[in-house]
Amino acid sequence: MKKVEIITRTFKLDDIKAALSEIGIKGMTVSEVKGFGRQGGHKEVYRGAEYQVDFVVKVKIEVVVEDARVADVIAAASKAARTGQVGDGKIFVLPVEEVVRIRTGETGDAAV
Amino acid sequence: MKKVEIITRTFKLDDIKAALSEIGIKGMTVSEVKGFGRQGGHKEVYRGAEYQVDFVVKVKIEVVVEDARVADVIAAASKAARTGQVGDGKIFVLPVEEVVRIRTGETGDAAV
Amino acid sequence: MKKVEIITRTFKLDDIKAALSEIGIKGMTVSEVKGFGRQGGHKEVYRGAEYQVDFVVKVKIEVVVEDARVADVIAAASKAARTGQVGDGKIFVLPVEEVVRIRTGETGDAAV
Amino acid sequence: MNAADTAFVLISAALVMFMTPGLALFYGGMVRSKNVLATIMQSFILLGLVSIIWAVCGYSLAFGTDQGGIIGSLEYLFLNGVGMEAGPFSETIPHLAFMIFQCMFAVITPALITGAFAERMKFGGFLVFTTLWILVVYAPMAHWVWGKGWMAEMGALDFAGGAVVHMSSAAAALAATVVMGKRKGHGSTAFIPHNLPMTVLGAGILWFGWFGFNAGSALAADGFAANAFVTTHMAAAAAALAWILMEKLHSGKATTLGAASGAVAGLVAITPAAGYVTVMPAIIIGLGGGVFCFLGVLLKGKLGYDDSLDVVGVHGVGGTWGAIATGLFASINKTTGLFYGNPSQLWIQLASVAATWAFCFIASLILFKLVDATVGLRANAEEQDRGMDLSEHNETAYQA
Amino acid sequence: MNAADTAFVLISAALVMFMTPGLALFYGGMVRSKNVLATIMQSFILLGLVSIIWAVCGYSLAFGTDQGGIIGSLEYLFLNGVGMEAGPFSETIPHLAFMIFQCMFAVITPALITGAFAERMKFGGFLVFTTLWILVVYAPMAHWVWGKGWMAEMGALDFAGGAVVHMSSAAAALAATVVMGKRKGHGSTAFIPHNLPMTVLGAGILWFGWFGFNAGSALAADGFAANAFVTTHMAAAAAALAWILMEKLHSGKATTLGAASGAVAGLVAITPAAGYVTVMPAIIIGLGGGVFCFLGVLLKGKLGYDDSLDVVGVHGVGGTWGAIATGLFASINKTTGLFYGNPSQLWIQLASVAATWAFCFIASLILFKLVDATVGLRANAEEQDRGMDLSEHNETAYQA
Amino acid sequence: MNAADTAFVLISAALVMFMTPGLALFYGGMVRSKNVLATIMQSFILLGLVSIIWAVCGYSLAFGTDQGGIIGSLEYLFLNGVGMEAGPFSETIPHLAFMIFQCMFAVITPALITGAFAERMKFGGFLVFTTLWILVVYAPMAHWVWGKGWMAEMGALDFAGGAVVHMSSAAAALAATVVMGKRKGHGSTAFIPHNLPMTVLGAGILWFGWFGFNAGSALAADGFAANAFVTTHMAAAAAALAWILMEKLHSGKATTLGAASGAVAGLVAITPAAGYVTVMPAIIIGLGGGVFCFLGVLLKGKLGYDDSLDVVGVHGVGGTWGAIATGLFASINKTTGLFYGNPSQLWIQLASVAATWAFCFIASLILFKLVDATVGLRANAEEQDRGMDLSEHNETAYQA
Ligand SMILES: Nc1ncnc2c1ncn2[C@@H]1O[C@H](COP(=O)(O)OP(=O)(O)O)[C@@H](O)[C@H]1O
Ligand SMILES: Nc1ncnc2c1ncn2[C@@H]1O[C@H](COP(=O)(O)OP(=O)(O)O)[C@@H](O)[C@H]1O
Ligand SMILES: Nc1ncnc2c1ncn2[C@@H]1O[C@H](COP(=O)(O)OP(=O)(O)O)[C@@H](O)[C@H]1O
Repeated sequence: MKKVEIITRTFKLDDIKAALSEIGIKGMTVSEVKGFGRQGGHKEVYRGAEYQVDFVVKVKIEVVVEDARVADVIAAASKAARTGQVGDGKIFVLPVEEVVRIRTGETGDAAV
Repeated sequence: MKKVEIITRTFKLDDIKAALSEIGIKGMTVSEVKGFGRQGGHKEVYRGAEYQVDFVVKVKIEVVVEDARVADVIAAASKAARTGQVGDGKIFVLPVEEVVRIRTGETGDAAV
Repeated sequence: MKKVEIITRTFKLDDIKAALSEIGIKGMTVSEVKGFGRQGGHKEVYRGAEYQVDFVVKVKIEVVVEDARVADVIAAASKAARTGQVGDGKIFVLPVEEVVRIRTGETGDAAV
Repeated sequence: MNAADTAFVLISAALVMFMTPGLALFYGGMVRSKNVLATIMQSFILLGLVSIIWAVCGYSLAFGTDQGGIIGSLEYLFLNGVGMEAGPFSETIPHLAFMIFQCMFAVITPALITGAFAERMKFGGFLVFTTLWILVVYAPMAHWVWGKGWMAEMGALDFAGGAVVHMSSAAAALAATVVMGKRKGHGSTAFIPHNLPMTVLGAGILWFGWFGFNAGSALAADGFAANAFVTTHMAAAAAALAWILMEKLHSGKATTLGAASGAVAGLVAITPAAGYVTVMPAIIIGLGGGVFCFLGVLLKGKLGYDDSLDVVGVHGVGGTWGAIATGLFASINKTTGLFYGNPSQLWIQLASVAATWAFCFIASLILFKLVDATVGLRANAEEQDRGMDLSEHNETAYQA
Repeated sequence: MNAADTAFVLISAALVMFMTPGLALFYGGMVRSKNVLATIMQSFILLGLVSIIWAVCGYSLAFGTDQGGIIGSLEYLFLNGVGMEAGPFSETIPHLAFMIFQCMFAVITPALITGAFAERMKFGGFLVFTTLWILVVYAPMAHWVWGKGWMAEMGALDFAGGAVVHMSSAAAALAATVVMGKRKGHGSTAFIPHNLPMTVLGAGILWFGWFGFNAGSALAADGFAANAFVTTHMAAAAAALAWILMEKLHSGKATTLGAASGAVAGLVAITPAAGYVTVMPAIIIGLGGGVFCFLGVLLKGKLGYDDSLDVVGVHGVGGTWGAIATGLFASINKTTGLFYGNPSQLWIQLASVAATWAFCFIASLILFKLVDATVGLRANAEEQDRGMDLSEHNETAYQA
Repeated sequence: MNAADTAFVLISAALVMFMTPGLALFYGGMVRSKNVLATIMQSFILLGLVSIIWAVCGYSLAFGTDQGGIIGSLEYLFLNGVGMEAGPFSETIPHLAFMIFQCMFAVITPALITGAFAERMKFGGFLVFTTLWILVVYAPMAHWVWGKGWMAEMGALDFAGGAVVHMSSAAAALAATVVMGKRKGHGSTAFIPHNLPMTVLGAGILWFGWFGFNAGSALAADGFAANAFVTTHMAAAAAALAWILMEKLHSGKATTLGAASGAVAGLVAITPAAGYVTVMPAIIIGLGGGVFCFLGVLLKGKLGYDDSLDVVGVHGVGGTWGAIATGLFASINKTTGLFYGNPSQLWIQLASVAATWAFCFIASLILFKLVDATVGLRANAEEQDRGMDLSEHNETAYQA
């Protein structure tokens, strides 16, 4: 099992969710993060004082899948998330050694 | 060392924390996430327009522990989190190669 | 590739970001988390009722880097984050099997 | 008819109207974020529901010609005969102005009750209960005290609603906790206010509007109005200080929620007395309000019932103390209390307190039981977990 | 001159002023959090911009001596001759008091329009458009109806601004949606309100301020003011109930946003009628306002245009219904409507409705096109993605 | 005695009271979320603390019979002799009404100071400082200007508190920054407002309440009140525009915080002049207020002191400009300024400005030093890191 972490633009979440659904992914976990990267940030001004805000709000999508499906997930998510502009984000794949479904106690492939 | 990630219902946080304390876990890190899964979401209505909200607010608990304690953590957390209804969530176990306690520079088992 | 997760005090974020920039790290992802640990929490009082709040707000910084740079990252982040008081937090290193830059499709070292 | 008095009472009515959204925020800030809309809604919608009931028959029941001391006649049904000329309750303002000023009191009173069953009340049951309560409890109470009913005849003093507004709603609140039981998680979960700036804003609006409530109750822009205005302000001030002093002694720190709660406690306590006492007694009444209501709120923890937002502790204790204090300190506006040589006033006040609590508690209890058995009152555990905003209204208060 | 009327109108002007920040919150709560400041700003800054335009020439154009029924003279340019003595529009209050009371109406009217183009309007274009609109649309409309212009001559009844305020802004809103098109993501993204307690607070402030708007329009603290106060309140109450009842029937649950929207719909509907009808007709007008505006908002979904915050559905439908209802129910203040034996009043009302929509829509459309072609109106897709707060104002509303 | 004036002053007092919660929100939105309650508390609790001090002896010190131009007598201790009849400062309203109207000014003035030391002040020290400051600084200032003291004798004009309220609080603010130093992280951390809609709401409430502040200061519902109402509104409007224009020139974009700040700057600037100038000069005063206060705030960045929320930049600069402008533009209400042929008025104004700054700065400095040395003023670095809400009040403002 692998965990695929997709860090990308927030407004792409719905598209990615749809793309993953289409290839049969049934579950995922999403959180709001702040990203620092090449994309740069923006300027904010409060009472004449300028602040450079470096981070950009991004969304992080975590999907745990069987090893065999990792490539599909990467392909589907990349396609849905790509705009071609700096800031499209990254996909990281991490090994997962065990998965448990709390409700049933099932483990392994049966649990995702 | 392993990282155990528990994704479950928010109102179970206190119970899980207590259960893990009981088996001697001294630290954990918690974040609020949105989960998509079998549980389904809910309907919201604003000025007559209906929106299907797919995600459910969940809590993610991350605990890094020695390899030997993983089974205990899974058992304790599963027990505390289980309601038997769809949406109880998942537990993922990931390998951790190094742990450092920032304050002291200790590493490995001594650091968690 | 490794993922270095740094969990530490929120007000150290800027310092750590600067320290990592200095050693050439170009990207990272940050989220707000609640930490439970040795540091303990605080008391809150609402209309005479006292509540013990166990968690402390912490920041989690995730940096994916080439294996060779892990030690540098740990050293830089530790130095920037250390106050010497309980609650300085932890650094975890996890293996990463694949990295993709969504914008270009680049993978591996070229993608971070 | 007098244009100045009319202007004063109309603006006062607007101020009292503003208290209901203020209360919605005061309460809304104290619940968990998943219940804030449902809590706000239970106040806000009463501006709709109670106003219409008031126009249809509530006003007539309360202020129609007295029928044996018990209730008003039906002569003002649908506000028939309530017009631009002066009415029987004030010679200097249009009857419509008096009616609408009173309407705002009828709106906020049942809104006060909602603090007791916050985070677990079903909306349908709430609407039915409130409709019945206005007719069965509020209209009679208003009639007895202000509509020339038996309490007025007896000589009970209640300038702006210690009994009609505060004790009555607190008695209903107590009945609610008896019938509805505790919120899911009571005793194990921490019920921490989700937005205290919202609560302080609500308290600020309440304090502001209370000038209309109390000074407006003089029904004229005169020295009595000025006196009621000042006593109101000073009692609130004293109570805010008293409450945070109690906090300092009790747990070491003054809190913002304490200052806001104390101010409201002081405003409650001075309400029955505002037009009958001078400023220094008002400060004493305020100090008492802060201290007694703080203790009243603590008592809840001891007794273990779940009055979510302390309606009994604040409005019950404060209203009762204010009614008694009126019997002690009354000295102006043709009244005298115990400390000014008239012990009988104190007995009258005590009698009216006892009667108000007894009547309002029992009547409310019956109404709650009735609605519980028919329409239903209490959200189940799962609905409470999801939050009342989603369960009852299909809405979420905040989006990131 | 009469001090009571002066006090009443000045306080009323303050109440109407307060409606603009109230509207800012009402609208601000309904947009996404990345657009809340820009939305608030478009109301708040009009307290600055329109007030100054009003002092410089707007007041004179609206209320200067009538020039052929079309426009006022320039005699009051820079408020020259508008002083502490009574003016031509009221004998009992200073001319300055009348001027500033009217100023507050001029401020809030273009603020109402902003709901239509929320989340996609550029700030510069907005300022230019509004400046032109006040001079080209609002000042003439105010003159025609209240400044002894042709609509007044024709006998059209508009007590506090059904045509001048609500239909005019709704017609401009409709023109805005035509010229500006939809927000990015319309149809695919969910545009969910980011902070509904903020919206309810805004609605509460609007309701509170509306007493100044409608009762203050009597320009005297008399029985007519009391009547307008009561009709205003009762219509809002009835409409809040009607709206949530429609919701219950339509999607199964009453919502807090529905209660707030309904209240505003009722306030809109009663505005032209407040001083001409009695209480029971006001309740009927309110019920109609709630039902029709709810349906008007639903219609938007069917027709597919993007009136972000339902200016047309609420102010257009409500204002139109109110103007017609005035022709049906008018019975006091020397007026009579169809149901009181004067069918011609209904025709006059219908004519004024048609003329108002036609003039305001066409003139606004031309102004929008003009500004679009010169300064520019619409933020591009990337700016909308970042949010108008950052794109237009370099600010972020909330920090964790 | 006159009921209309009484109604007007009482409602005005209520409006001024509402400014203090408004200020709490205005300031509260500008701090970081961990300090919002402590900031709100420092305004809110003064409704308690200062009101009681005012009743006990503050009012008497300020408005008791003049003692050598310096201070009032103790005749009104505990409000003894302040009753329902007219007092020495106004023939047409109850003495109590005058007293409570003035009380509200005494409450908000020290609340203004709190912006200077926000995010680092200990609550205990704050209470002690404020108590002393009301007695040692505010009461004398109020006496000198409005209580027939030496500044009044000298002929200094200060209609509603340019010196008494704004310069005095700004001088104390400056002293605070000297004694207390900077917040932890000043210069390295970004201190970004955590909730700007809250700040705009606060500004809206301040603007609304300011009508009571300035028009109410006429103490009668007459043409002067109408004039003050209009000058107040127009100055705020002009200043809001001026401020955002400066922003546009300075950093390219107008901001919402700028519009809100500008409005407050204009309100400050017109305060001393409101009853003495006509409308067009008021607009000029407003424009000046917007420009000068914007520059004043920028200056802080240059000088490097840490006046957290710009009390000096807004109230100091605005109040001073307003006092001088009064000497330039005064023309009504039996006054004349330089531009109307009376250069001596300008000298008087300059003298009163200098005296106010000198006295208030030095006296405040001494008081801060005194409290610092005894009770303590400044939260340590760790407390500032946790946030003042937790450190000082055991509370958290928001829960998810
Ligand atoms: N080395 C890294 N480790 C963790 N997160 C990263 C790393 N590099 C980039 N990110 C995340 O990816 C986001 C996009 O990266 P950025 O460099 O801006 O653009 P791009 O991915 O198009 O090159 C960042 O905002 C950050 O959240
Ligand atoms: N494949 C997955 N990868 C990551 N998170 C998942 C995955 N499947 C489920 N989850 C998380 O677990 C939560 C519960 O899953 P769900 O399918 O609703 O119920 P259950 O775990 O009872 O089968 C989801 O809301 C989501 O946060
Ligand atoms: N075993 C663990 N797994 C995951 N997170 C942990 C663990 N132990 C500690 N943490 C995180 O590190 C933070 C700091 O830990 P704490 O024990 O308070 O201090 P220190 O790191 O100085 O020993 C905690 O608040 C928590 O977020």
